[in-house]
Amino acid sequence: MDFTFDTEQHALREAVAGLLQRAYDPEKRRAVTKDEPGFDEKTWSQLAEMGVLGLPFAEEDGGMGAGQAEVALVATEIGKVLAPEPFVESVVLAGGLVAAVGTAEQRAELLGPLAEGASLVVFAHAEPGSRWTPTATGVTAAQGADGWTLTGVKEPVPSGARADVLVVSAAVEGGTALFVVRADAAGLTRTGYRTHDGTRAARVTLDGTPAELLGEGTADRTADVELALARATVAYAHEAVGAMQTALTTTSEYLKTRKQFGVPLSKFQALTFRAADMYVSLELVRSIALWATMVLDAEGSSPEAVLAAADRARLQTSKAGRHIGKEAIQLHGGIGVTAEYSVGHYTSRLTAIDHLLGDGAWATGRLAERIDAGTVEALP
Amino acid sequence: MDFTFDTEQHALREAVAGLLQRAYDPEKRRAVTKDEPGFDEKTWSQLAEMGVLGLPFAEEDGGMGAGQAEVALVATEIGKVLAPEPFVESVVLAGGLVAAVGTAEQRAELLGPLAEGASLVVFAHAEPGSRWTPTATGVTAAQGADGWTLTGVKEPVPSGARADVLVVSAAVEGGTALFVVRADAAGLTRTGYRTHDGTRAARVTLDGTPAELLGEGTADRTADVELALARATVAYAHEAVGAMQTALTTTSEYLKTRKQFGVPLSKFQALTFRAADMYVSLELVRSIALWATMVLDAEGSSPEAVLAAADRARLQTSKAGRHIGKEAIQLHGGIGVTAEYSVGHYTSRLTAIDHLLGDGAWATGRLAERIDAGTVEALP
Amino acid sequence: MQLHLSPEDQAFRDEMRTFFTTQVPQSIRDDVAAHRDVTKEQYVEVQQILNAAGLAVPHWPAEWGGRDWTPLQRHIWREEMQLAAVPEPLAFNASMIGPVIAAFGNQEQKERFLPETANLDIWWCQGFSEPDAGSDLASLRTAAVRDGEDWVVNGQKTWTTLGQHADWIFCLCRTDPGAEKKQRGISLLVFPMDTPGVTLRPIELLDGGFEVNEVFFEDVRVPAENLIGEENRGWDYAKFLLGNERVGIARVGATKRMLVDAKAHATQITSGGRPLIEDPSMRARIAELETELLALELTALRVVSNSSDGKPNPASSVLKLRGSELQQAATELIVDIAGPLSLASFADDEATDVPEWARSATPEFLNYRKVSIYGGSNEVQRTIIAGTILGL
Amino acid sequence: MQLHLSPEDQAFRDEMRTFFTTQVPQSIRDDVAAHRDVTKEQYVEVQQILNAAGLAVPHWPAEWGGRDWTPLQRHIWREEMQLAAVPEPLAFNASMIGPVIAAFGNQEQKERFLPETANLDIWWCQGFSEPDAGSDLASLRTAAVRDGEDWVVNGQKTWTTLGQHADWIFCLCRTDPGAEKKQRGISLLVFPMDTPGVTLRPIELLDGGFEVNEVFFEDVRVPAENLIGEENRGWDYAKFLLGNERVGIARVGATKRMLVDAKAHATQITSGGRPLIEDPSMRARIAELETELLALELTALRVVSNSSDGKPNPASSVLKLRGSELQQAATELIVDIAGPLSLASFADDEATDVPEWARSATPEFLNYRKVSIYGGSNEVQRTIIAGTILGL
Repeated sequence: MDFTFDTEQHALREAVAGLLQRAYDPEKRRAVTKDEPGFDEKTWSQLAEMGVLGLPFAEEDGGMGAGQAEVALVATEIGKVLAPEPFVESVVLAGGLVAAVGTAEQRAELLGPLAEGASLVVFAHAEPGSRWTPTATGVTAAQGADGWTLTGVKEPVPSGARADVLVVSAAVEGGTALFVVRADAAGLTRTGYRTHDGTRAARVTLDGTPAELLGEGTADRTADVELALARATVAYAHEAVGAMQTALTTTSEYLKTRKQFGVPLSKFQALTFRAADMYVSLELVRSIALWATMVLDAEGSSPEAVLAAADRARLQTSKAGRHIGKEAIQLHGGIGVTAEYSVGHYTSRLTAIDHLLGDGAWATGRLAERIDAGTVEALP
Repeated sequence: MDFTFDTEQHALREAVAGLLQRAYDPEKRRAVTKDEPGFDEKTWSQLAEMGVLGLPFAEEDGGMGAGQAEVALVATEIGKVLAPEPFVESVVLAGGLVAAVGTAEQRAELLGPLAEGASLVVFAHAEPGSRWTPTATGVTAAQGADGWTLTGVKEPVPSGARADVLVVSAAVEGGTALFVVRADAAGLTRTGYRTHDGTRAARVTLDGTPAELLGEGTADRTADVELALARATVAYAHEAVGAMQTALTTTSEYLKTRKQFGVPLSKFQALTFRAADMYVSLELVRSIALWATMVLDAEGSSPEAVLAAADRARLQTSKAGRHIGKEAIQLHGGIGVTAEYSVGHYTSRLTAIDHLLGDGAWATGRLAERIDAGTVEALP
Repeated sequence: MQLHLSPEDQAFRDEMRTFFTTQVPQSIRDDVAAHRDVTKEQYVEVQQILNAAGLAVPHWPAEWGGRDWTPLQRHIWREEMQLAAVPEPLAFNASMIGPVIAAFGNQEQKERFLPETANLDIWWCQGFSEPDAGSDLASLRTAAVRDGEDWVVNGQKTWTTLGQHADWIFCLCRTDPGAEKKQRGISLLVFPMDTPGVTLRPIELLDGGFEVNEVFFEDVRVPAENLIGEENRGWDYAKFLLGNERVGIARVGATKRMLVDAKAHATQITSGGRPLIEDPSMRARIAELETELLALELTALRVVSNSSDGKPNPASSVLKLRGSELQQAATELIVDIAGPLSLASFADDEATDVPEWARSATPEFLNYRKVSIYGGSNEVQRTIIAGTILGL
Repeated sequence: MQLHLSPEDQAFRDEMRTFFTTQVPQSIRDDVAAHRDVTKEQYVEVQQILNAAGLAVPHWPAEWGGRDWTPLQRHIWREEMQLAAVPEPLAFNASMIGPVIAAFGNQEQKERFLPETANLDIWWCQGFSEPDAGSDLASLRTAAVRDGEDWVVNGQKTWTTLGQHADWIFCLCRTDPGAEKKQRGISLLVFPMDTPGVTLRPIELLDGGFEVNEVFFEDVRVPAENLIGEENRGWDYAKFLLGNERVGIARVGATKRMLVDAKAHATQITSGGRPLIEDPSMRARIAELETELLALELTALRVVSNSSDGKPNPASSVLKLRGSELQQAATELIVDIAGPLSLASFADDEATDVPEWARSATPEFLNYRKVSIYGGSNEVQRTIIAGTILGL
């Protein structure tokens, strides 16, 4: 049992933190998220140069062969400054799926350029009218003489309009399969828009759109999708922890400097106690996020263990994110709901993270099915 | 829509409050609850003389023909001083069942003496191993040549050892029926004990015990039991409101007088804000309790409306009682967990009320089945 | 004790319900129901319809358009407006400056302002909060200095809601900086927003909208007759006005509508292979919220029936505190129902297949964080409850 | 980062688990598991078994019975004791006065007290809190006045846990009433409970039990050599000691056991015609609690691995705060599972058909309200977090 990072990991964190903190302060972030594509292409390239965009991929696939701990470090730094670059969406989730399911050829073809920052790959999975399912029903795949075509709507797809490659889940005979669709494919229409957290999403309409099957065979990929979502969930947990940390720091600073009734707000015990409770929430979710990362990285972790760890991370992230996000605004007062001040954007992003891949109540429902399994063991 | 009490109701409240406040302060209550039967027979007689024990019964049955509002007033005053007399248990619940189900003869025979304080009637319904069900399974009824006999165990039965008459629910062909069992019946064994809230309960063992069918015929009485439990639930809500009010007053007084760090605790905003939140909880549950009483009393209230109102009262009582009960102790500190000081006993009684007839989570489950019925209307 | 409304009050409720659902344009009510921004023109149109029917300012004195309604009738009136998704009469006019002028203004001011205020011919905005005077309102610094027949105003206000639409502002200014207590040296001035020296800067909020503003005053000359009431008694008027603000701020009707909508939305979403509305934990959450809201509504009715005219009942702090919490809980519920669809937040209608309610869910949730801050933050309400009611 | 225990630590855990489950009498562990009172004789028996095996005071200096374990090993040791329902070494001895004497006592005191303290030959109790000095401990008034070779102690202590069993008391006394800061004039004295002038009054608690006491001192003569450390530095020793108290107070192992028990109980209760354990909301509640407890356990492990020896880590306030909340939540869960059966609370075994766990549920729930009050109330912990960690 060891919660500490090694020297190389520390160095990685320093480098990423330096880059992102130079790239973003609240003003710069507001400017970048106002323009398309909602993130800074230069920062994206710099992350690529640093090896960050290839972190979790095997070296033979063009990656760095690092583990989830490194992913966690990067996600945390992203969260701290609310960097809008789609690291979790693209590298962890879409890239993770390609790495897990793709053929050697596909991995080389898709992950190399992704790692180099040359090709943005995203996972088009959500469908209007459904909520957090690992399967696809609204997009169907058909196999013709010329190969596969996809028809249906995916929405909202994070960075879906900017993406160079879409990994699309679609219903096939016997389950859900995964497909690769290029940005220039026929019958592909994408309409992008801003989301409340400053990032971008899109409706992706497929109409007999040619697609390439990801991996070999059309066996049901639901379990692969579940696992990829679990890994992304844990990465999001770290992004959220980073965001919560800054939200708390910002709030503490505000309490120290803002005066009311002739004294700093930090003289009001009802407020400082609430800040203390925020700290408790933060440390608890940080622990779970770190642990879930270790479960992901540990040899011999079963898929069930990975899914359960992700659900626990999701539950705690949801609870802590809501708690800290709401309190950060409330303890600020009016300025907290303005777009001109930073703290509300943290709440906005925390709300987004909470709803991208499944919220706390949803995770609780899944965990509730497993409670008969005896004691929860922190130390396996 | 009118939340106010009329002159007669005010007079009743004054009289009951006067009697109970003379009878009980924390010291006297501790003394009374230490000895058997756990309440003060003299106070019980005085309540009878005042007409309180016959309040909800028809005049022809020996009662006062009053409504649920009067019951609510009495229950609130009982709660305020934690009077251990089994008013809700006996008058409202057991008496209510007899009034609803009994034949004219049974009503006269049982309710008159109950109203006069001459005969304590209680409802023996709970069974070890089950939780808040309106049906009976652990006690079964058999009809022989000499009439009905009952066999099985009821527990815990509030005031079950002291009771002169037991109304017992028992399984019959086709459902649950109700029976009257006298204290001296053959094959009846009762072992009484103290409960954490200072009152008494008992195990009631029936072994071929002769019993009289309550009411005519052996049709399933589950619906009657449900309604009687609902009425008792609403009365308990008022008892709980009275208890919460005193718990809050006691806590406020303590905050004003207790000094720490050289100043009264009321200078600590983190504490006074929590007292304010207790007040909010109290006023919300008071509103629901009063409203539920009006639903019970209103002409034309359907059984469904009565059950739903009781469930809402139960839910809010559970939430508020837990909130106020816990905070009252915490804001006191160590003295709050001692038996020598009053406030913890309020928490203890609130915990008992919460678990006698169904707690908040249980009520929520029942209400959740009905949410499709559109808007909840406060003003029908 | 009586559960049912009296026949008179039932008839009154039916009358209100009928009026609001038939006389106020459906398109405007649809916009309110869908949480779209209400335009200035829509506000004015509705308030003028209400005013023509005597329904805009019923709580004013009868001679200025008020009705001698019981507190319960006023409650029903407001509740039915909210249930029918009618934009309520502009609070700055109807609940704030109007009653203050009616109570403390001179006859000339009453005649000059009250009819146009009731009819929203004048759109008022509020100049109270300042950058360094939020919950601690009495420490405001905007100064009005007497110069001949004018007051000269310098300073800055903030959080001025819908100030961009406003014709006039009512403004707390410090007129006696040497007063012993800071509350004593404050006066209430009114002046047009186009007076030279007044500038306005809209503040973007988290939901991308603009509803509050900063207002700057640079040597703004205000004629002496624009002082409302007595000099240096502005704090009393502000307290009177903020007490009015709290009444009706429980917004039970609006929250009720949100819960009804939430249930409808939850039938549209598939979760775990079935409609979300069938999920037991979702149902339990809704059942709890409905019960909480019922408790609040009943408490509002109790406060209403106990309120001695004019004086704000300290228990109204419960309504503001809990009302804001439940409004926020309802918006959070809708975000959770929308789930991943909530991410389509700023998509135009033609750019998305995600229903409008799901798109507006999170912006609304974020915007509604304000309701526990404005109108006396929940911390202020707790202070009032602890101090005034519990004596702490 | 590494999820698994090292092979050495795994072996250590197995060793602890085996020892606790085989060498400590089952009957005593059953009593602990059933939340029955542990008798003095049982405490002594277990601590002497542990001490004989070197497992009573592993965190003491090696020369006095300590082991050079890593913080993680100590954590495992405590966790395994709690999981096995072993009564832990008496905190007043093992975590409080023992470490203080080891750190600040003179050689004579160490030799006189430490072996008997480790072996529970001396049962210590704590004389800290006073009726007017609870969270504000430094305002204590019990006075020790020097008279020749003795201190003469007068005053009163309260909340003295298990004082009725105690042989000796360690007692904070004011020795310099004129000290500039109230913290500066306090000294730490130790003396036998049977010293003339010491009287003890048990306080009945809500659960009907007696575990705390008032202790009165009337002209109690304490030899000067019974001063621990330096005169007037008692406050430093108290802080040192209370820091130790907080470590391990998360009580994760004990709460884990309660949750396992709760699940077993919920299979025994029929609710709505099926075992309660099948109720979705009950399952959800348990799943949430298990996750909260896991988060706490992991946080404890993080604190353990970051703690520089000796100094209490301010993050340990998180453990105390959250640990007490979760212990309380677990007791509340068990009451709710018991439902109406919880009313059979004080029935003897032969007088009831209600299982023991259901009977003890509410007394335990009520008794456990103390865990957020003692050992530095949760308000004190929030003050520490806000001040020491957040700098507020």
